[in-house]
Amino acid sequence: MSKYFKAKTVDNISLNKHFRLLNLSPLSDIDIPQPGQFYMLQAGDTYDPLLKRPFSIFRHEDNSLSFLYRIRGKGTLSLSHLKSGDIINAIGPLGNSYPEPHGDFIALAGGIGIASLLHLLARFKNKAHLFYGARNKEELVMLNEAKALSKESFITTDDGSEGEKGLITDSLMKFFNSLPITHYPLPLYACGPTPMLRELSKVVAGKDIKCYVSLEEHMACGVGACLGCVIKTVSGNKRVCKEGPVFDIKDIIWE
Amino acid sequence: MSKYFKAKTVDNISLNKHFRLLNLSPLSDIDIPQPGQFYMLQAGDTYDPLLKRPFSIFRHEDNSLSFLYRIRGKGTLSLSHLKSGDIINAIGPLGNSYPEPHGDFIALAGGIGIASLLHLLARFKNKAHLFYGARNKEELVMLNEAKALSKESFITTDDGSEGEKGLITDSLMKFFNSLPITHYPLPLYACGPTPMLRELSKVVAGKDIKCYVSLEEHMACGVGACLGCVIKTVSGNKRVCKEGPVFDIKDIIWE
Amino acid sequence: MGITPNSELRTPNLSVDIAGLKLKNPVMTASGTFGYGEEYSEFLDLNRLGAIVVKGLSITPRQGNPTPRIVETPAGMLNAIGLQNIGVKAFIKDKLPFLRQFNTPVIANFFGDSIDEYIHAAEVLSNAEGVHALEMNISCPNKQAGWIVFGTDPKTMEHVVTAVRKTTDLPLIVKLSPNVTDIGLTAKVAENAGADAISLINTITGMVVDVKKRRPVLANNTGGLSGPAVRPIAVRMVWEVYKAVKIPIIGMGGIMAANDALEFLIAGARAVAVGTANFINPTATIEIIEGLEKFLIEEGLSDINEIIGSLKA
Amino acid sequence: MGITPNSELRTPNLSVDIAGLKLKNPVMTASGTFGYGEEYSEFLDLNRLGAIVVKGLSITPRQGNPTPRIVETPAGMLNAIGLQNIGVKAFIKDKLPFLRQFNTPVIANFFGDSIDEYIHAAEVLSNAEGVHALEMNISCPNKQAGWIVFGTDPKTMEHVVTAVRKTTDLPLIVKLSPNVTDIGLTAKVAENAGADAISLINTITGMVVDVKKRRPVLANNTGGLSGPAVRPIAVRMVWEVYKAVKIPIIGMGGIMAANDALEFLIAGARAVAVGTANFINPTATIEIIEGLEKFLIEEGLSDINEIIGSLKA
Ligand SMILES: Cc1cc2nc3c(=O)[nH]c(=O)nc-3n(C[C@H](O)[C@H](O)[C@H](O)COP(=O)(O)OP(=O)(O)OC[C@H]3O[C@@H](n4cnc5c(N)ncnc54)[C@H](O)[C@@H]3O)c2cc1C
Ligand SMILES: Cc1cc2nc3c(=O)[nH]c(=O)nc-3n(C[C@H](O)[C@H](O)[C@H](O)COP(=O)(O)OP(=O)(O)OC[C@H]3O[C@@H](n4cnc5c(N)ncnc54)[C@H](O)[C@@H]3O)c2cc1C
Ligand SMILES: Cc1cc2nc3c(=O)[nH]c(=O)nc-3n(C[C@H](O)[C@H](O)[C@H](O)COP(=O)(O)O)c2cc1C
Ligand SMILES: Cc1cc2nc3c(=O)[nH]c(=O)nc-3n(C[C@H](O)[C@H](O)[C@H](O)COP(=O)(O)O)c2cc1C
Ligand code: FES
Ligand code: FES
Repeated sequence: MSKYFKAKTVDNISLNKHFRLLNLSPLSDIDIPQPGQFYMLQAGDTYDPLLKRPFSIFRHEDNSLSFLYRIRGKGTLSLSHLKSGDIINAIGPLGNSYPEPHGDFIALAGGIGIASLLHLLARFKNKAHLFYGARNKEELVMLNEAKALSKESFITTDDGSEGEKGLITDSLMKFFNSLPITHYPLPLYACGPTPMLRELSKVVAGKDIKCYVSLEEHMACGVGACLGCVIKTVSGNKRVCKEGPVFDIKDIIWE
Repeated sequence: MSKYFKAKTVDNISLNKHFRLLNLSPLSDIDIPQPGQFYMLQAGDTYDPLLKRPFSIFRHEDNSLSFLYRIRGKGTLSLSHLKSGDIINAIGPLGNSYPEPHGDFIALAGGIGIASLLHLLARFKNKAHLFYGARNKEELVMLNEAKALSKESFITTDDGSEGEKGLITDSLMKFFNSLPITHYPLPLYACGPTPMLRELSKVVAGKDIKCYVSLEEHMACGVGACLGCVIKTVSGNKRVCKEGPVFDIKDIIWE
Repeated sequence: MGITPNSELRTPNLSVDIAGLKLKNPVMTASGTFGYGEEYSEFLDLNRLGAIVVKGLSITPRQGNPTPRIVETPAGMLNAIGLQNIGVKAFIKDKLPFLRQFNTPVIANFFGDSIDEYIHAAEVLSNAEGVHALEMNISCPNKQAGWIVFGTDPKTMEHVVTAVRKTTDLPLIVKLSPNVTDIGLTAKVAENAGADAISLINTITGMVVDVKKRRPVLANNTGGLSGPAVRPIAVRMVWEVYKAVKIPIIGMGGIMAANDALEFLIAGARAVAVGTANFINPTATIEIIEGLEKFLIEEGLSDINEIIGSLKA
Repeated sequence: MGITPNSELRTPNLSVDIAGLKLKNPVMTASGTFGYGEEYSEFLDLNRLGAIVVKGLSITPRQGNPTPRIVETPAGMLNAIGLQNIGVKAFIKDKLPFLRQFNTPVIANFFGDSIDEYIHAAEVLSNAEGVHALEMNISCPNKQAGWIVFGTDPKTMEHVVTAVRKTTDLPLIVKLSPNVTDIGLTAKVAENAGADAISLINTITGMVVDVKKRRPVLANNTGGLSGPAVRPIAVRMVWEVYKAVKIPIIGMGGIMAANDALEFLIAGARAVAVGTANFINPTATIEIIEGLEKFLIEEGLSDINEIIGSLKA
């Protein structure tokens, strides 16, 4: 059972202009991925693009792995060309995972950040107080699926095209303020763009709440060998691909 | 009407382990290719492989272009991955063409060299005395099609797995010797590996016969700009992609 | 994407000035990849180019190297053409008349085996009607001085540039070899010797081995690496040269698309040259020119000169 | 493919000798791409490697550069890790015990900001049980002498290599920087200063610009280019060094598959190192070892040493 394996493309569904859902069926036995873990994926064996790209496990069913991705540049574009039957190389599952929630929890997703959180929502159904924000309606990918798996949900878009107009961290703030102090601490799990996470760190600052965030950095190896993906923490440099991607927000030193 | 155009893959038929037949339908009006001309083809827009590769026009019907190719390395391998509907970039038709035969002619093909000669056989049906040789039966691609278009045919393989065992240039030599001298000169058109063509130059040496050969060189631009593909001739350096690929064998200085 | 109505209306200025030579846009062809302009004239309108740089010329014609002269490498290619060319006289007689039809400046790239050959070629080309600037290729060995490559030895380089400077009044562009320890230093030497502009990078020496034959694939053993593979090296060198000299820079090396050209301009190049890309896409230069204009509009800029050397590093 | 029955029977010899260090095969890992061996030990059996070269070590720990430290380029990547490492002492205490479990030689790559730092690191590492050879990374600036990169200035280089040579009895491999005019000359300097072997190439300095931000993508501005893009340059340099020195050469730069490794061996390298390829294919080293054996069998050769330096050029 190796973490480096080949997988066959089952399908590569276009959800809208930007988003795709890639379903893979591994050609060998694989380790079971936990919510928050990721895989390094690469389509084809050309040297351009050269490096694999990291993608969170979105769904795992007996012998299939699913990834939800947004087309950004070369790597994700080449993934989007995958057709049913195409073979791809993958490494994973990699990194740590979200600590198990006991009972209710808060899930904060920014845009494609939903990809890693949806696995958590599915694993712990109707326990999540979901906060999901994006630039606009189109960027709120898998919204209904996420809502259906959550106990309650708060939605925002920058342009108001869906849910409330505004930042998701603001509605999280409102939520906190509405709570009788005793209701803390629900653990909070967040994944999304760095600016959102930085904002979150201010929101939870001083609050007695367990807050776990999944971080992104450029990666080359994904397994801890190249030191390309480090972040600064209170206990020194940590590798997002190895000690992370999930960190306790209190340990992170934002730059 | 530009010689640089996009074309849609109609299909990419596997003839056997090594050979494929690629049928393209250009997305814009194109010039009509003549037998012996070629196109620079490239699958996808990755930078690896970087350069287009030259391929002779194998068949041309109103709005479709066909290419017969043998998988050798990166470029032809990436072509072999093309699926129906895939768009590819092409430049052509390029280079000169086989001078029109008036009446019967001799066609000498070595292996994949048949690709450029078959267009000539199809254009002038039942006029060709075909000499077609290859390493083995499997390498005698499109044999039946070639025979059907020819007046008579002589086949050889290095291992005797089809036709006579031996070199095709030897049976050509026999053919010449069998002819009453008056029967010369049928024009001769040849395409195949350089060793075969060099051998041919000896066979026809001293004979009063018009002999045209299609040459191969590594190419970068295909349009005469890079000077990558030159050969030495009695009148100095010539570009295979521009003054060629078809040359009068008497003009070539073999190295 | 932040397009303000009025920035959509007026088309931004793309013209740049290289040592007094006014270019309608900063996109030129790289020497040796565009022949003498004829081959690609059926694919694009040569009037749209910022400048046409022709294949390297020598005082007498050259036959060049045996084949294979070309081999592909990952995201690049090696070439060992061996500077085959028709010579300055045939160029002026047979090729210049064609190029004079277009209102696009012609830059004559030239080289020699000795300082004398450089001087003679420069003289002849300077007196030809329709040559607007000279680009000196100094990535060639000085056969008189023990085959030292002019461009990799500061002293040899200073001599040949000084000598050529004396013989021409045309804008003199010195094209640097990247096969050096300190590109900023070589650029400074060229500037002090009288160069009006610097162009870089020429190709990087490389080799590919045919493992079954135990032979280099190229008949010449080694060749010059070009294409996207070298771009990060080229961009870095342009930036180093920009910090070292005051004269304008023409940047090249793996430019395939507008975004690549922008990397060079932002790093300090006032113009760019497109080489290997022509082979893959004969209309690459035109697409890059259009891409530059589009970028300026999207960024709400009115003049390409605003981004030249704008790198925050 | 020309397999004679008996050449199929006996498996060919893959072992090579680098300055007295016996390697069971010529395939090692490139420093900085394989951590301290642990990360990849779950993907492959470290016992099968010719040698393990660990991430560059300094006398004291280093935090390295801010991120982004990595950016991809066509068929390559730039890295600006900034030589982050745990320091020689922590390496010996926490990492060596793990590596000692395997019967594969460990080569400690090290560097310094000054000649003193080089000497100290070399001393400490030489006395550690389980370090079989030292690889000196001289592609770093000498902060005491105006930031001149040791490996690009012959004099500075001679001093530091001579000094380290005096402090260690282990095989001393000097790893050359490719950012020089004459790689053969720098190799000669290292040889004369007492190097037992030469390894090359280290990364080539490059830059990628984020055109919207007008910023280099890397926080450090520039980074080192590696991967298939640099292979033709690396093979050429190995060939030049092979012609210049007598000591063994360890070749690297863009080796992704057995055929690539063969290019280096034929050009004169006695061993090869695999770097960036590990990131894309964690079992690349093993596949290359198997590919080398397959090649020898197909060619009817009984010993890898028969092809080393066999280039007909
Ligand atoms: C642990 C982790 C999990 C992720 N999960 C997902 C997911 O489930 N779905 C999804 O759509 N995206 C996910 N990403 C982001 C995804 O990896 C990048 O969008 C992708 O690498 C972009 O590659 P590209 O070639 O398409 O874009 P590029 O053209 O390479 O770059 C576009 C932008 O993507 C970012 N990027 C580029 N390379 C990397 C890299 N190696 N690592 C991280 N960011 C990079 C940079 O900010 C860059 O500006 C994840 C990233 C990490 C680190
Ligand atoms: C005018 C012309 C017409 C051709 N017509 C056909 C055809 O109809 N069908 C067909 O199968 N092949 C044809 N070829 C040969 C074809 O171009 C090569 O097989 C192809 O380029 C190999 O590319 P590759 O990447 O698969 O192999 P590579 O790995 O690039 O090289 C494998 C071998 O192919 C040869 N080669 C590589 N690049 C080139 C190049 N740019 N030009 C020529 N040879 C090269 C070299 O000998 C090399 O050793 C033609 C070549 C020319 C010059
Ligand atoms: C086939 C070929 C021929 C070249 N000939 C010349 C030349 O004659 N003179 C010269 O100065 N540079 C020559 N060059 C170098 C290019 O002008 C350019 O500097 C280099 O290719 C880098 O740009 P690119 O990556 O866009 O091709 C040549 C390059 C190629 C690929
Ligand atoms: C992420 C990364 C880190 C590296 N760190 C070091 C190092 O610490 N010391 C060193 O001598 N070389 C280092 N190198 C250079 C490699 O050892 C090797 O020389 C170079 O990458 C070329 O080989 P490749 O193309 O196979 O990667 C590093 C390379 C990479 C990609
Ligand atoms: S990506 Fe290499 S250490 Fe994290
Ligand atoms: S391939 Fe460029 S001149 Fe023929």
